[in-house]
Amino acid sequence: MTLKPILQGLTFAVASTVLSTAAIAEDPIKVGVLHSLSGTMAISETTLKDTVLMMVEQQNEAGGLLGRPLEAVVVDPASNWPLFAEKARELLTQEEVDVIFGSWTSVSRKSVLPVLEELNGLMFYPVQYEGEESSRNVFYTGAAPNQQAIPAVDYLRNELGVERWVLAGTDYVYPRTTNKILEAYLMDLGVAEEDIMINYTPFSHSDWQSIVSDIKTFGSAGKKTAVVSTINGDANVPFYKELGNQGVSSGDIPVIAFSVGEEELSGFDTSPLVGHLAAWNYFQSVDADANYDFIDMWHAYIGDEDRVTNDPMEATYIGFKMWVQAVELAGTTDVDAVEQAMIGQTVANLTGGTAVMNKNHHLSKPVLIGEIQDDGQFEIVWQTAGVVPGDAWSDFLPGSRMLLADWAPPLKCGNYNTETGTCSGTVY
Amino acid sequence: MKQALLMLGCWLALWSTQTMAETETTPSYEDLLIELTEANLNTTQPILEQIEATEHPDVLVLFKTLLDGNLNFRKADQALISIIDINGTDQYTEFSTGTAIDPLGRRDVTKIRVNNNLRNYLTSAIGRLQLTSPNPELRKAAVLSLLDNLQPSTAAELTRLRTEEDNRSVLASIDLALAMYSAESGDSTAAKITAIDKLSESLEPSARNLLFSLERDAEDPAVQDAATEALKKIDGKVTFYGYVDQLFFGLSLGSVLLLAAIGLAITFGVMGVINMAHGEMLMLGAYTTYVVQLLMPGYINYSIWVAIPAAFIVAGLFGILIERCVIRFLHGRPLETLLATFGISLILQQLVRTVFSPLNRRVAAPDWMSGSLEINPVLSLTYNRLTILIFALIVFVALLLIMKKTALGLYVRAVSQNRDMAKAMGIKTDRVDALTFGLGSGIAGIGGVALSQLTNVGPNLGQAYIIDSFMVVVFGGVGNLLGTLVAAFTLGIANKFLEPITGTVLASILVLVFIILFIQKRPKGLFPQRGRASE
Amino acid sequence: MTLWQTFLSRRNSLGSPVLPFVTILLGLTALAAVGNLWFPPESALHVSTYTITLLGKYLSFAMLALAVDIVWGYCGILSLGHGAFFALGGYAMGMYLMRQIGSRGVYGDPVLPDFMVFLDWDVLPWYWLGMDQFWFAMLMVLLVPGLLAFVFGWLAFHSRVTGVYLSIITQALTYALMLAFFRNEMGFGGNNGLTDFKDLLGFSLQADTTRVALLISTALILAGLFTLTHWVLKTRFGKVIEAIRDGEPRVRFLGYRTDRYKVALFVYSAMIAGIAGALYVPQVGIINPGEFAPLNSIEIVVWVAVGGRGTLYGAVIGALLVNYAKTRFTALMPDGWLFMLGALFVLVTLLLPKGLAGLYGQLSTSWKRDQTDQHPPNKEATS
Amino acid sequence: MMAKNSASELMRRDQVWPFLQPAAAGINVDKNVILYIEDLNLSFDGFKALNNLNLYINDGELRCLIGANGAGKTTLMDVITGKTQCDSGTAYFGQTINLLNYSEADIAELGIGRKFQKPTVFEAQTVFDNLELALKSNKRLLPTLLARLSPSEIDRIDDVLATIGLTDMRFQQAGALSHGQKQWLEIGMLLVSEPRLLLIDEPVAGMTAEETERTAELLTSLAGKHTVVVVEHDMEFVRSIARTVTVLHQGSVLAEGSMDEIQSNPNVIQVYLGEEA
Repeated sequence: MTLKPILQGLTFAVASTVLSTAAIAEDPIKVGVLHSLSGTMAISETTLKDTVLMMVEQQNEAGGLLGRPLEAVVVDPASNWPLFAEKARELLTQEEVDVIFGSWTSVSRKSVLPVLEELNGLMFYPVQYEGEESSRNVFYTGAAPNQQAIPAVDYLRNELGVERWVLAGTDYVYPRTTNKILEAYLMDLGVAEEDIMINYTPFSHSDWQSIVSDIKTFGSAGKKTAVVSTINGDANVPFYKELGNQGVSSGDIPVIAFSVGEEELSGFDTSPLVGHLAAWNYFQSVDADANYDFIDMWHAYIGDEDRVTNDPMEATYIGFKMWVQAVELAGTTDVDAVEQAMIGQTVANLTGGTAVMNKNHHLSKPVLIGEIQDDGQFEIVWQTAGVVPGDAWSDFLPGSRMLLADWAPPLKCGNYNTETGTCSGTVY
Repeated sequence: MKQALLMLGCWLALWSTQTMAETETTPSYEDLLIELTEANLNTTQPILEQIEATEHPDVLVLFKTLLDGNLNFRKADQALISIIDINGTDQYTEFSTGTAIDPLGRRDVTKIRVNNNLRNYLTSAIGRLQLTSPNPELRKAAVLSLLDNLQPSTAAELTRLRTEEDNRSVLASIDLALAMYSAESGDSTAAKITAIDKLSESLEPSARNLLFSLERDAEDPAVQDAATEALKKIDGKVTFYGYVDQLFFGLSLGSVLLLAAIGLAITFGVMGVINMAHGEMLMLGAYTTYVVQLLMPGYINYSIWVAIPAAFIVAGLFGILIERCVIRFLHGRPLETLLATFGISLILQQLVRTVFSPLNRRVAAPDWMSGSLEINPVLSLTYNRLTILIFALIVFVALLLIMKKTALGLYVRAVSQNRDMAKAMGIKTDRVDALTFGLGSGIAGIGGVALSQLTNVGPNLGQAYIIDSFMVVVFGGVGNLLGTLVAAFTLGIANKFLEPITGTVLASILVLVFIILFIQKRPKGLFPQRGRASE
Repeated sequence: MTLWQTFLSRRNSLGSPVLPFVTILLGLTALAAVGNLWFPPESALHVSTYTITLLGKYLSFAMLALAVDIVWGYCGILSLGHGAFFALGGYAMGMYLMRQIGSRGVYGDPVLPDFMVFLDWDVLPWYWLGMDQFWFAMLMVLLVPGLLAFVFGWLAFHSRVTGVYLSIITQALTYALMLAFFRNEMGFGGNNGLTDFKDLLGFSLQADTTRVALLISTALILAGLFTLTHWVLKTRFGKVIEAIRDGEPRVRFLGYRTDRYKVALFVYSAMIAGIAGALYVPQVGIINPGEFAPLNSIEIVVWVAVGGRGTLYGAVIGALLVNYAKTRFTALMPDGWLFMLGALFVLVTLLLPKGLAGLYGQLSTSWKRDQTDQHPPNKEATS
Repeated sequence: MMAKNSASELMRRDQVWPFLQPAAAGINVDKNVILYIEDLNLSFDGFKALNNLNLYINDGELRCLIGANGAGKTTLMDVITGKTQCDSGTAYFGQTINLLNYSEADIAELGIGRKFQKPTVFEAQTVFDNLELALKSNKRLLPTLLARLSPSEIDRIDDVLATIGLTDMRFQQAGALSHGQKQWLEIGMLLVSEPRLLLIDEPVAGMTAEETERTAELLTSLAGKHTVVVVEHDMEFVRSIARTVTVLHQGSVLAEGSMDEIQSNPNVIQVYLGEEA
């Protein structure tokens, strides 16, 4: 690695600014990009901004859409949640974009949601999340808990014989929900309460000594123990570093993470972590031609051979492709038409299969389990036989067991209560 | 002695593959290699076991290559290829012949994958194959790996080995294994109880687990009682070591706080500049570490020694630049420095984001900083934390010496106490200001080097520590270096002792509330500057 | 004498800035309202709803800046924790709005907000009781920040914590609150905070009329608070406050219990911040613990500094200007706006120590001097 | 401020609880002594600023305190006005009021006014405002908020303005005044607050000879109705106003008497005047 990518970064930053503001001829279709470029989430979201810009560029090279060029409009919500709502409104009313690709954290999505529903916008949300939501105006191309957490636990139980569980997460809604679902799931499977340890830490937690030591103690009770980690973002690096230093090897206590991908791993030396796991719908190491093409395209676009790809990028890719197909099918960018056209769209995913958009606005995707390698990549050690349809409302939570999302006619409801037969909650 | 262990190893290996060898004709080593390329993760282990049984001379190398994840095969002809990364370039070697070949495309080779189960198997197989090694550590590890699966035959073997072993540490682990065996399946109650007594001396988790199961399941109540007794004894020790552990964690957190805050103790404490860009000085130090590593690939173990002075210089120069360009115009307006330095911190963050990208950068740890110093099975101190603790103290002492013993230190103290007087005495206050700020920033840069070993090296690194740094300096007493030291360790230890009781978040909140209340009681911190002049 | 009579008697001394300020503020707000509601979107005079919500947000921030300026500009108390009072006011309003959702939530529970259903809570925590009443929630908007400011201020000012020590512990205060509100167990929605509001006093928050009404209310309240604050600072109380800024020990030797004055002012300022928060929440649609972040509080101080502390209108102008710049920059140059913002802060501190208001002051005095130089009245007598 | 009183003190039946006593219940000067300073001790980091200091000031007296730098003059004033807590000793204002139990504001309200060594006026406010702030009035929160100047108060301020010669500058910012004028303004602030006891620290530093003379006149005229304690280095000035002079040295009283007595006191000559003589 040299200084070249850094220089390219500089020029790119300038170029993208110009690109986003310069008007392209003949009434372009506008694509809003709502990802934080500064603040705490910039670390994750900038890559997705670049991915969308790359897809837009590629689509324009292929002749645009409906005979019109695409134009990306980039704004910076700066990791500030109320700003997400404001910027979404700006994109929809001032810039009049036809679609938005954006958000990473749940709270940013929740913040944008009322604006989307009020202004009837369309957003693609590319990150794995806690579920318990299905909005008419949002397509969720990341994993729902049943596409990540549940298969991961099954893998640990069946393949590694894990009997004792540490559910460690950052204290916010995604880990809370996932852990609730997992707890219910494990209890159903007959795991005793004392064999489950739940631990929450604040955002950006950096001192993991005590917790890792607790995990070690918990794991030395004679039963095979695993950690299911929903630790978020930048707390992971110190967590993994501490694991490595305290000698928690994957052989003793494997850690399976739902928020750690290639990009997070590229921030540190993974050699002490070889064998720890992650569950995603995509890994860069997938051996498939579509994947290799995508990686080549990405490297060519970003100008840096060392940049990795990850699951939310694949989700963005799938979402973008589907949106293009849906617009072509509908013959318009009108949100209502596109929304209906989206349902049932299929796109070849990067893992060699096909992604399908379901009636609940969630995708059917395969689930992959990978082990961390010393080069910061994942080795795929297990994957589901077919695709798993994303479940908007978890079957393991008492409050949402009876809820169903179905945006196709005749139901057209995001949370249909199958017991009372009503479409409860928000109806705008 | 070594031969004996080797025999044990081979015997174990044979024992595990016995069932297969009986029924089938043994395939050749080469056939097995082909089979290996066709296997999936679930069918790999039996093949590996067969390979181990062939006792082919290449098995050890094969297993090591496989364990390191470097074993691939060419899709065209299923020939095994090892791909080894040497200083950033992949070197392709045909495994069977050992000859180097031209690099192949990503799509032409497939990696032979291993998972945790296979990795466990490979590690133990390599251990068995390596039992000839004179390394007593390996012998000890072999014995310890037997603890969870003690058979009468194993016990007999171990008893025999015991007579030949001369290493005390290995001997102790054999004794432990034997004690565990007789505690579980001894001839008499008395023998069992004697063995349990022996176990009560051990902190090994396996021994403790055995005692748990004895306490619960043993038929003889006397044995149960003995197990309870022994557990009590062990628990007492475990609790004690738990406290030692917590103390160490606290000291370690304290040392991190100290490193983060000590630069601020100069710029804020001595100069009175509310330096919101202090966190970014830490960040610059961390990024300097990263760049130094980039510039000297392959010398990770030494780069850190280059990084420390480099970080000091880089952050120090930035500090001097900031002082010369901005802060010197704001003398006597401490609160305005807050605004200006806040602006600077935004600029520096975005600068790093533009130049290095917003992604975290990978800073490798030198080998000598990874791993831990194992004092006993329940207490081990990680080397990186130990190093940082010692490092923090060295930096502190060095800074103290600079402030107390050098001319610069004297000038700094003179200027901070009475600027006009110092000026009148011919001290170049301008230069002293710049140097002081540079010193504080440079020290922060050194702190950043240490932080790069613990946490994310990214644009937000500084923000994560700025608040803590201010708390430490204010709690200790502005302008007092010793106060900063005491405050950092007090807060670190308090945090770590609260954490198990209240949880992480509440512990932080309680510490903050404590600081707020403490400042009410002593409005000038732990070590206030006293006298009429300070009013 | 009643307060009102005093107020009236002081009307003459209200001085110049109030009337122009209130006129311009209310005039512009009225224009925006008319532009939004009466002119169709095609019209050149149309003001978009986006602009309306943006203006509403700016004005809430302006009110917050006013609150900080009152304590910092007039009394020298540099609070780096005013975001806490703002957020507490916001949470009180947010709780009211949450309770208004009723059974329209995702899970359809008539009483419990969604996040509680989801955390398996059975009953509403006691501190949520009564928040479904508008008057009670509004009382809390004032009382909660006020009470916190009172307790904190009483402790801090009574023990004479001043200067940077005070600034840092206010920062600790807001930081501790942030950590606390991030905790899901606290019952304030954790990281997600409170969102998905439906209506306020029965009016849908999605309706343009409601938004305009909120903007107008914000403008009116800001104008009112501006006038009230201006009056307060003109009374002898205000003179004592300014005297405390310039020499607190001296004021004590004059027989004033300065700690009580500071506590009173701090509480007043915290309440204004609380009101600002309460107005902010329905206009942006979300309140979450991020508002407690210490950096936010520092930013407020920066607005005041940019506008010019010690002048009420300066604080307001600073808040409007910096936030407008942020909005423009984040859209125009998403990758580089922090450079601009950072540079702005540095330059303002270096070149305009008294902020923009100070610049105006300098210009106008130099202009006046030019005028007087031409007609020197009694030059001999004064020298 | 009651921290020193233990619980048993609170239970004593022979006295009213201190916090129930009206603060300014009037100063008992039956013995014609307004200020009793007894056995006062105070040390900063080992340096004894006050060392068993005993001092009595009569009601209506004009007393000058002199002493070398570090003799404890300003520290004594700090203790009397509540700025500094002493280590041991008592300071009674009249017969009944132990000043050590009160805060600065309480002490000011009791009727002790102070002028500082360095003139400290409120520079951002006008001369008039400075005087208004100092006015003897109810200084609680709400009354201050609603306060309006009564005609008699305005007259009072005007009188004082005339006395200190700043009538023309009443609406000028205090920061724009000359050093001497600031001294005067501060004296004026003392006057409008109508204290029983005035503690004046170096009133003529930085004044012209003419101004000094006027100050001397003013202070002499104040004595009688008020009690005045002046700390001054300017021996000429002290000689011109003093009836009784107290010499402080290393935190305790070295000598006391008329100027002539002091000047002939061998101890004083040795440690203080000796240097000049």
